[in-house]
Amino acid sequence: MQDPESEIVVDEVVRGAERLLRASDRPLRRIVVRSGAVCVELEWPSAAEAAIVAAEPAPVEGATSLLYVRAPMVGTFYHAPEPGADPFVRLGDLIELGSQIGVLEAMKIMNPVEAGVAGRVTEVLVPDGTPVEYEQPLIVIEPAGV
Amino acid sequence: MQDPESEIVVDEVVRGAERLLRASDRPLRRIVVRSGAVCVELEWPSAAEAAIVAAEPAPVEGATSLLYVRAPMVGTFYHAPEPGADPFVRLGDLIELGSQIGVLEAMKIMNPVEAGVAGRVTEVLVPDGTPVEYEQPLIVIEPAGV
Amino acid sequence: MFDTVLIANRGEIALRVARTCREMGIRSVAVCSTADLHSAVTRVADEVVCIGPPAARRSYLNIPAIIEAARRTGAQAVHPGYGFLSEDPDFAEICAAEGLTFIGPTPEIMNRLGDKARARATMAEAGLPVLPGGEHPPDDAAEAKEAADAIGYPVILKAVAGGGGRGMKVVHDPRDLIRAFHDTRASARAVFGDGRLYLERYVESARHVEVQVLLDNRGNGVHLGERDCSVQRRHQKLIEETPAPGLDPSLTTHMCEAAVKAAAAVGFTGAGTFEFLVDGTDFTFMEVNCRIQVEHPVSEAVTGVDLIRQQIRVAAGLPLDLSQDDVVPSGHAVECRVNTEAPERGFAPTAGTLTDFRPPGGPFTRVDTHGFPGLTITPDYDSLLAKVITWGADRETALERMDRALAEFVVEGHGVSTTIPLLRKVLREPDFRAARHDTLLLTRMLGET
Amino acid sequence: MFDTVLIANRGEIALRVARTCREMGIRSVAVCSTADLHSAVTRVADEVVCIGPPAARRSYLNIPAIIEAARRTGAQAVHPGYGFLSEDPDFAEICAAEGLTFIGPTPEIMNRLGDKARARATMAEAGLPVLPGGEHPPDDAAEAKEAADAIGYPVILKAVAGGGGRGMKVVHDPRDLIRAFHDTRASARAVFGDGRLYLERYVESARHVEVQVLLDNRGNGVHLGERDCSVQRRHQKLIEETPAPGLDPSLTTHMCEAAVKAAAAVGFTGAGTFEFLVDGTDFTFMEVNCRIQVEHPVSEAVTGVDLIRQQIRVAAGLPLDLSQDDVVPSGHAVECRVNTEAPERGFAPTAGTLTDFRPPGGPFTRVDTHGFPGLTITPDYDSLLAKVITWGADRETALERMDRALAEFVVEGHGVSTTIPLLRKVLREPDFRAARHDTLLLTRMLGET
Repeated sequence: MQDPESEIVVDEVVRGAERLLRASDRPLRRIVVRSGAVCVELEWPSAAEAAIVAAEPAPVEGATSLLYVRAPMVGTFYHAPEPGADPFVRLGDLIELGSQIGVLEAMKIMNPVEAGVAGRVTEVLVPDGTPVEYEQPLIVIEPAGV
Repeated sequence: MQDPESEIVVDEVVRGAERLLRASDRPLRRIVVRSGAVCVELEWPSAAEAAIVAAEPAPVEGATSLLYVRAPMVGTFYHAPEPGADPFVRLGDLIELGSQIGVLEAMKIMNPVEAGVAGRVTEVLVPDGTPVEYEQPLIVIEPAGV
Repeated sequence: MFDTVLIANRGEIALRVARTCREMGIRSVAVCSTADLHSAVTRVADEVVCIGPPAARRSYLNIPAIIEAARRTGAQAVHPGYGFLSEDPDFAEICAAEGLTFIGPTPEIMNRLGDKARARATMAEAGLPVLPGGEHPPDDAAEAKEAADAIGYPVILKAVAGGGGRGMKVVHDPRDLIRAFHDTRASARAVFGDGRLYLERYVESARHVEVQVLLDNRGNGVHLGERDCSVQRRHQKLIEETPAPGLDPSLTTHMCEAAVKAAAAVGFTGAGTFEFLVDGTDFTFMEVNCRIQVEHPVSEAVTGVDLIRQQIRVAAGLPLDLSQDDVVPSGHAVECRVNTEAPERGFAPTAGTLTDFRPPGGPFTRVDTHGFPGLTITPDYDSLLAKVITWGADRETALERMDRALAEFVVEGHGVSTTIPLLRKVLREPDFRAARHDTLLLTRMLGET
Repeated sequence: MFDTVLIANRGEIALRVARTCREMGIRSVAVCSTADLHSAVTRVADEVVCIGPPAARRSYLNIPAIIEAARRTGAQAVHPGYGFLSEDPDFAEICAAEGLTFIGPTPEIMNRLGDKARARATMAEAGLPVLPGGEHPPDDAAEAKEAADAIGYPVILKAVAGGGGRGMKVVHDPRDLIRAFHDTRASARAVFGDGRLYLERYVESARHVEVQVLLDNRGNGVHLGERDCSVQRRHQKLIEETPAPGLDPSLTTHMCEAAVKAAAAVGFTGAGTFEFLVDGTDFTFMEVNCRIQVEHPVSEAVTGVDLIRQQIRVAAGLPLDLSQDDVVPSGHAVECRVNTEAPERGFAPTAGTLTDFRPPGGPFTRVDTHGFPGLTITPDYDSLLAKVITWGADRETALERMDRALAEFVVEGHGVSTTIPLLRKVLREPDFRAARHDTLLLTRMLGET
């Protein structure tokens, strides 16, 4: 990278890392931004965070381009509008942005759960009638166009 | 750094690292900024090590090839065998391995302090008659042959 | 006794409750926001349910989420801690409707004592002395002016629904009354959703002394002595101690007995605090807090009573396991609140990640904290990081011990300041040491007006 | 009172002494080896002097270095803590010769009570019951055999200069006596530099109960009740508590009074511990420890007395500031020793750097520790990392609280194990819970012989 371009690239990559740094609301352990031969890596000490990171589920998102639909509240997750009815979604279904994928019952109120992304349902993580907590992953979606 | 261009790249890479350094509000463990063949890496000791390192005097030894003669015990350091006598060593003296460089009085016993290295006395750190602790640097020696 | 108790709170008080649950053999369920997923209580509680995002409105104040969490974990009771939902009678009522025991007084009592004007009238009736003031919240500014003129200046306007030292305004000059009324009403409406105010004579400099009471459902009631909380900044307590120093013990005994009597008279149950102003040898009732207080550990230190345990016992329908004769306070205890605030910048909350955190220890030193190295303090919540409590055979020993404990307390993090230096300054203040201080001490020390 | 006290120790006890110094307004000087340059006490003490390399022989046992450090820092007194030089009469004598006050009994008393055979004779004379045994150390194996046969088996051979549970050997079979005598004498000579042994009847299973006494130079003496230290492994205490559970209070009262009387009779001053074996309703004197004990905090917890403060006061020539009537023990206190050892590998010391360290806190919980995240534990010293002390109105509450505290104690570091899991196991042991245990409890639990 002996040309003036390199300067721009480095600048761009560093800028990207800066943005990520600012965007993260939790302490980071490592950032890597790479563009061709240009690479930025930052790593923070992990002693204190090691336990925290270890306690988290493996981040499926990003790494494999799969996304979760997560519980928008604490409640009981149902696959279907009523007992015995067809589920809102099945494995392999193609769903649209905003499609209902289930129901969350909280304080006897049925709250629809909608997909925040379009794509194919690759896994239903929570069995029917299971209590879930806030932001618990419910189903896995492979985004459309991937 | 074979040509003017690479200098710019190095400068750019270093500047990028600087920016990232400033952007992080937590102590970092590692930064790597690479552009082609140019690479900047910074790595910090862990938090625990950092505290220890920060608390220690700047390590003159090694870095500048100067060595200390340190106190072998707790006591009072004297430059000369008795009050009014000539000091064992003066600034600029060339001393041999095992030369006496002072006296440490502990429990009324006079203990000779000997140089563990040969070379030139470049600094006397502890004034005559000062109490010193174990391993406190007493004089600085530029080793012979450096 | 309950098998499982859900703790509807966070920070040090959630940890405090979880500790007693474990000691009692009760399963504890912590609820947390996404900001608190790795907080200290989540390590100590037997189960953790994430109930919402960092904003308290959507997590720690989110009643449906908390009720759902209780249901899914099989909790039979909810401990509300302090702050958040602890003084919300609606929450207590919803708990009851959902078959959960709210660990606190009945919703009726909370309603009656939570309305400060009504509490004042109730307690005056129950025999407690009150300051000159209006029995009813005035309907408009003119009525307020009339009431204030009758009471005499300075007067204090207080939000009926206020608490925690907020929603109050002192008026010295009659010409300022109407404007102050409008301002305070507007802010009370905004903050508490209730614009009603009441008026009271304002006592410029006095001691803030409160009495800890504990009553069960079977007619037993005790007090655990008083706490002096006069070291305050804008009604936010910073240092608390027991017994109240420099006061005539016959006065404090009288207050303590009057408080427990009044509590019994209105049917109060559980742990409560009666706040009084003490001016010379006079004391007047201010308000009742229907919950555990931040500063409860000083009472625990001198009496040996675990107040959270007693709260849980009473809520479970058990009798108190102590009588007034069993309460024999011994020695002196002090609490200092270590807040992540910058006193030199008007006590602005500070945030950041703790790179080093070493609480004090050793003889007669207690620390209640949710802090640990690596904790990220966010601006979402209250800035209380740790409470340090020291005990001594006498006040002087307790204060020297406190200064020692604060001196060894390490809290480090980029951007994080604490109240430790200010606390140590107060400990050295001659007026405080001689117990000649009052609620204006800190204001005077800080050069505020 | 002293301006400056030098602390000739390390670890948690150095910190403990520094804390009380600060509370008393006394400057403290910490001495440390190069391994401890960044230890906790170096942050708390007012001055630090590095006295030598890690090997204790060249630092914490290095008398000239310690005396020099005292001299250069203007210390008037030396607190020896426990272990290291704390029971060395020569050190006490050298301190005196150098114009330093040794905080402990006089060298004469230390000499008299440090020689276990002489202490036994002295205390028998002062009225304490002793086990059948020889008054004089036997000169040779034949004489020892004769004495043992007269005493009856099992007998225990003890090094006259021994201590801390080392230098002892139990002989069950008369045929083993001569060989055991030679072995124990050789190891006593090697470890303590004094091969003399004495013999005593060995009590297979008993309670180890000790009495804390405190005497000044003016004829005042008190006891602070007893401590039960029966949970031991090879004479190393692991859990201590007060009062001694399941014993007749009239027995323990008798022991306590006998101990303080005997201490006064021999002219003992300062803080000391009289160790007894309790078998049923009989108690017999074992030895006196002329120093503060590791387990002193349990006595502090139930009496409210700061023992280090009293030691310093007595050494400064002041009277005790309490009489026996002021000592009113309240409730129950337990101490657990958190050692960096691997119980599953024969309690082998473990070493490493602590990557996480979060001591417990909350109600009625005290922690004395020199630990902090980042501390490197080296094999140079004793493996005691922390003492956790809990108090409760009764034993059950104190034990439940202890289990809660240990459960929340985080100690992590590559290669570092602690006794926490074992301690929790003992707390759950039915015999221990029912106070039916004796000194063999741990041996039985571990399946050792």
